[in-house]
Amino acid sequence: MSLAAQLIDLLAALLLLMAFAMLAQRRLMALIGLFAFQGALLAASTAVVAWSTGQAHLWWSAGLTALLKAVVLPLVLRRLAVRLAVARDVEPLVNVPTTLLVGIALVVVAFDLALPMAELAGTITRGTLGIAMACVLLSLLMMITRRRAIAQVIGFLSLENGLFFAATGATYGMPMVVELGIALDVLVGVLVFGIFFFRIRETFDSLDVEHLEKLGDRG
Amino acid sequence: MARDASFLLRFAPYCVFGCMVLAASIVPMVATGLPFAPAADVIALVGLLATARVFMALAAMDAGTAFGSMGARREMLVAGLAEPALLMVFFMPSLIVGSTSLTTIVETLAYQPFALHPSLAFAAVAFVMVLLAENARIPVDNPATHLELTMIHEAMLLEYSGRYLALMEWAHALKLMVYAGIGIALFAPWGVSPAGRWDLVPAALAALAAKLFIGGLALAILETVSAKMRIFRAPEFLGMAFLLAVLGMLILLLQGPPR
Amino acid sequence: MNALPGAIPARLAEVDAAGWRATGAAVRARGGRLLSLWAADRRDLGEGHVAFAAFAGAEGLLLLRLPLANRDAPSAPDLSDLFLPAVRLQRACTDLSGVAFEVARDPRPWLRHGAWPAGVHPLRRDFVARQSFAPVPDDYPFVSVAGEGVHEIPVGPVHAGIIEPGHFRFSVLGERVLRLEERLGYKHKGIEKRFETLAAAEAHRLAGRVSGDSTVAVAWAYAMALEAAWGVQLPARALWLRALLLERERIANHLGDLGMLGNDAGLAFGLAQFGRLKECWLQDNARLWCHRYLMDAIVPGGVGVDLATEQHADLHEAVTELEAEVLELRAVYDEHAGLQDRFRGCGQLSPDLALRLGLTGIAARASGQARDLRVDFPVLPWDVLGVRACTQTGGDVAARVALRFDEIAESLRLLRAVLDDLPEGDCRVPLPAPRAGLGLGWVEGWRGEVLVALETGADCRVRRCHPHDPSWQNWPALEHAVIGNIVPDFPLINKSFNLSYAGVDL
Amino acid sequence: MVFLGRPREPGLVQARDAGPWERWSLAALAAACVLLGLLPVPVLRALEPVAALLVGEGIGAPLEGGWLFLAPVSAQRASYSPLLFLAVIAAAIAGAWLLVRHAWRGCTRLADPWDCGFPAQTARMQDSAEGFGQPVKQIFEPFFRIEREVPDPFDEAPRYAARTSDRLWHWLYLPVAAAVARLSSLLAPLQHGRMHLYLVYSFATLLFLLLVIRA
Repeated sequence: MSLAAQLIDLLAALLLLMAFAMLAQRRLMALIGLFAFQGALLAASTAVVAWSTGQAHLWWSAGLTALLKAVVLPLVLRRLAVRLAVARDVEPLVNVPTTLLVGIALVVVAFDLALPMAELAGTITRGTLGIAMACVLLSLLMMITRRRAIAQVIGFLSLENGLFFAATGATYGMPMVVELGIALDVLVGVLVFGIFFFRIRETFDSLDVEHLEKLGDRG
Repeated sequence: MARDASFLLRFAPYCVFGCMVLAASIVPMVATGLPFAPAADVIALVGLLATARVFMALAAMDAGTAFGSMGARREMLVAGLAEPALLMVFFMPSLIVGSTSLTTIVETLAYQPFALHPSLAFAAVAFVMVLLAENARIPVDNPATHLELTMIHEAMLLEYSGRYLALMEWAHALKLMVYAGIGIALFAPWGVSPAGRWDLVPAALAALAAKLFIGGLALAILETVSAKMRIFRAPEFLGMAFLLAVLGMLILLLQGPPR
Repeated sequence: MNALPGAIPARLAEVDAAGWRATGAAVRARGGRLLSLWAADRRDLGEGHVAFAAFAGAEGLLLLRLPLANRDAPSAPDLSDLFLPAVRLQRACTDLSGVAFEVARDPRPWLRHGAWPAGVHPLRRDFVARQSFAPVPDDYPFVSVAGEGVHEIPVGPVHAGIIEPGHFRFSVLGERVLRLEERLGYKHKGIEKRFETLAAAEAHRLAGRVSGDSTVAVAWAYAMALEAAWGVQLPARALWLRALLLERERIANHLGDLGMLGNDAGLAFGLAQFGRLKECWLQDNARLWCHRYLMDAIVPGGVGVDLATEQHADLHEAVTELEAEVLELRAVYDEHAGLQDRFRGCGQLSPDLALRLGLTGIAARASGQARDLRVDFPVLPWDVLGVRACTQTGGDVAARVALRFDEIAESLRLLRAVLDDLPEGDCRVPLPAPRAGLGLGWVEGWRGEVLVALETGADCRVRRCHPHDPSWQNWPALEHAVIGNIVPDFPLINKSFNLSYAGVDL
Repeated sequence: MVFLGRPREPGLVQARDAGPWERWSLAALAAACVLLGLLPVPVLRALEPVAALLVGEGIGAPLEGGWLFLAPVSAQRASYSPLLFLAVIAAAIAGAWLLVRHAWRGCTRLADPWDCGFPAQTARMQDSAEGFGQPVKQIFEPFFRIEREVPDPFDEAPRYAARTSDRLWHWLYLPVAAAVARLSSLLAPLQHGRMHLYLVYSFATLLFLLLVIRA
């Protein structure tokens, strides 16, 4: 097994670890920190793929990921959290061990799903597809279990991380144009979310998404 | 020594100390091929540590004070959760190497060509968590506390004095050493001298000293920056350790062995 | 009803037994609180025993005076159904002065631990302080919680750490606390009896030693009471310097508490940092006022040591330095996940309960009760300084920690203001000739409001002095705050209140 | 669970220890456990024919290491030697004891246990079985249905009561039991208690089964 593949495996495992850590994290600020770290890991894994396969555009992609996901987005989120005065909030979580157990089950499911796909993929990093899938599922789980809107956005972004990792791992990345498009999309998405937060807050004086459920009743 | 206590209170320190000495003699820290090593593998080692703990808890309850049984109650709570996590951690290198004998694990991991084991990283994190919990270190217990109501390990030693206390404390220090030794053997086995190579022993000793120094430093930093958690967070903490170990195992099984 | 002399608004009313309860009910109906309750023996003056009760209301202090008819077995109506703090105050009063309270809820002794037999009352004038008694068996009946599997953990009076003695009886089930019962009184020293042997102009030294951590507050309250009784007018500079000392004491104690709270949550870093800050602060005290805890810095008639102008710059610098460091440490405390996890939701006291229990001081302000003498009755110098009230609504340990940080910031601001605008003039005036009189002193110490009621005799001596520590009000709150928590959280909750044992055992 | 050996309730003053026969039966079980732990190989050997009969294959290999070592795969990979293990533990304990004897002579002073300076210790201060198990119960609280009656600090005579029941019991067993009860109440008319009718049932069933088998 080449060093590159081993490194990818390690980074993939760490990525999964981050996904679990985010699932268990109560505090928003720490959550944002974990998200930044996940972004950095993603950038590193892209860089390793770029290095081992010698594809120049992947270097760009790695750089972009590092800049956007490890620096810009966490900073934006941090400022949002501070401005919305939810920085010190503690997320009310449903029973952490139970969530994590569900998470483990999801990992198994993800690997089971990824197995046939991984057989088809001829890349050096076959085992990582399962992990990428698991990351996606875990991010979804995180979005389900969270109550604060900002934590759900982090879940959404981490979901995007998982997809991106699947792309680099399985197909050596997408064409540059697509990647740029996605990156911009995410940025715009976060901006929209940012505005959205302020609107929710103005209306309900809280960022608890449970308030949104009442909207239906009002008609 | 408490007046009402039975022989258990006197016997327990020797028993705990004996168990720890034996445990220390099984873990290969400097060289492999230790005389007692074939007697027990990692699973028996866990059993050995559990024996020591049971005697300690029994002795704590023996004196019959409210604090002793309080300490025993909490110790059993922590231990009951730490043990499965510890076993899980042990299974991982065992799966990689295909043996539960510490000697074999060390020999295989130390002398095989370099390979990254992602799952070992998970096991290492889980192991550190178990180590903190089992050795009454800060996030779970405060070894320096003098608040009667918060302590776990100290509460059990409340009735001891003199030589018995010395033995208990010595055994406790040995336990930390054993854990450090296990950690080194599983996750950083480089530099351990193979059986029968006496010439490599000094180098191995130096390597051990260096590793222990780094480990001690890391432990000190970890303890300084973290606060003690609420006692009912401990199950969550150890549950996390267990899940991490399981996750590592899953990754090992699903990523497949290093190709 | 006639007004009492002194800066603080206070009135005295003499009532009979029916008026005692009726006034109490009226005070309660108007949102007032019971501050303190004590009795004095006036049989040597040809009267009987007299019971006093001090209430705090929106207009200021109200002191009730109730002459008791029976000279040997006096009894007064019970107030404990109106004001919860009255329970222990009445029990202590029964032990010390032998005043029985009719239909009192709790007839158990409070301060009498078997050191003297029942029927002996140390605060009566005919009690000889030098006599000693054979110890009587002390079988104090604790309230036991019925139910299967409930057991008790006796903690104290001798604790493993270096803290004051007090016995805590936990009724627990495993780690779950079902009930906590405190038993204090281990530090009963007979301070009130000792006051009666001292010259009124000298007794501020004893007052300053009632509770070592609030020496400025109690000494100031004593001086205020004496100055009120003797009609002394203080120069402005003296009052400003007293304010400076009081805020320094507040900061020193808050710094120490924050460090200990960090330590009790297992964060040794906090103890080390705050310990260093407090030590530097205390060393400044020692350098400028010759005592680390500022004992004897306040004397009746002014302050003992004046502040030289060249020392202003030093103090300014220390304030600026401390402000920066505390801000930094506050960020560390706020961001520390493990610490916040311990603090939040721990030892919660709801504002309603705080009101019902009649809490004072930081414990009340952390539970949403905006109650601060410096704000509510802004006498000189507080009116000029313009104190801002700090409150938190959480009522948990986190709120009490945050409140301490807020108060440190506010006190530092006040210190700066004092240093900038310190009036010129004398810092001490001579006392007039002693005369008989009654005076009250009421000061917002760091822990809460300290009340000293002083009665001077026609000779130079103190006739009766009753120093009241805010811990009287706040100790019972601890029994409520701990419910629903687990045993190992108790030290943290206890520390977050940091109540005085010495101040209530007297 | 009893600590200090003092009764917690007045009714337990007359409690006495179990008789020798009751104790003996428990002791025998415990001894069997110890024996199994110490001498697994002979036991396994004795069991092997049974396993071979059931599974079709014996354990084989582990038993070849002699009766002292249990090596499920090979001594290299995993081994366990209980007797040696016990001997070493015993030696270590004895060694520790001798060492202490050698290093320190003197008698142990007996004193009262630590009481925090509050000498009036009562039987209520003993830990109770419920108390000892409470932490574990609290961890698994989501799985139980616990109804608690928690005393208020203002109570003059506080009392605590808790009723624990299994959630599964309520969700699964009770509905099933209710269903069964309903079903059997439907069948109740069949039971009238006359002996020959029951015989008729048996006979009919037998006949039915025979017919089924034949078909």
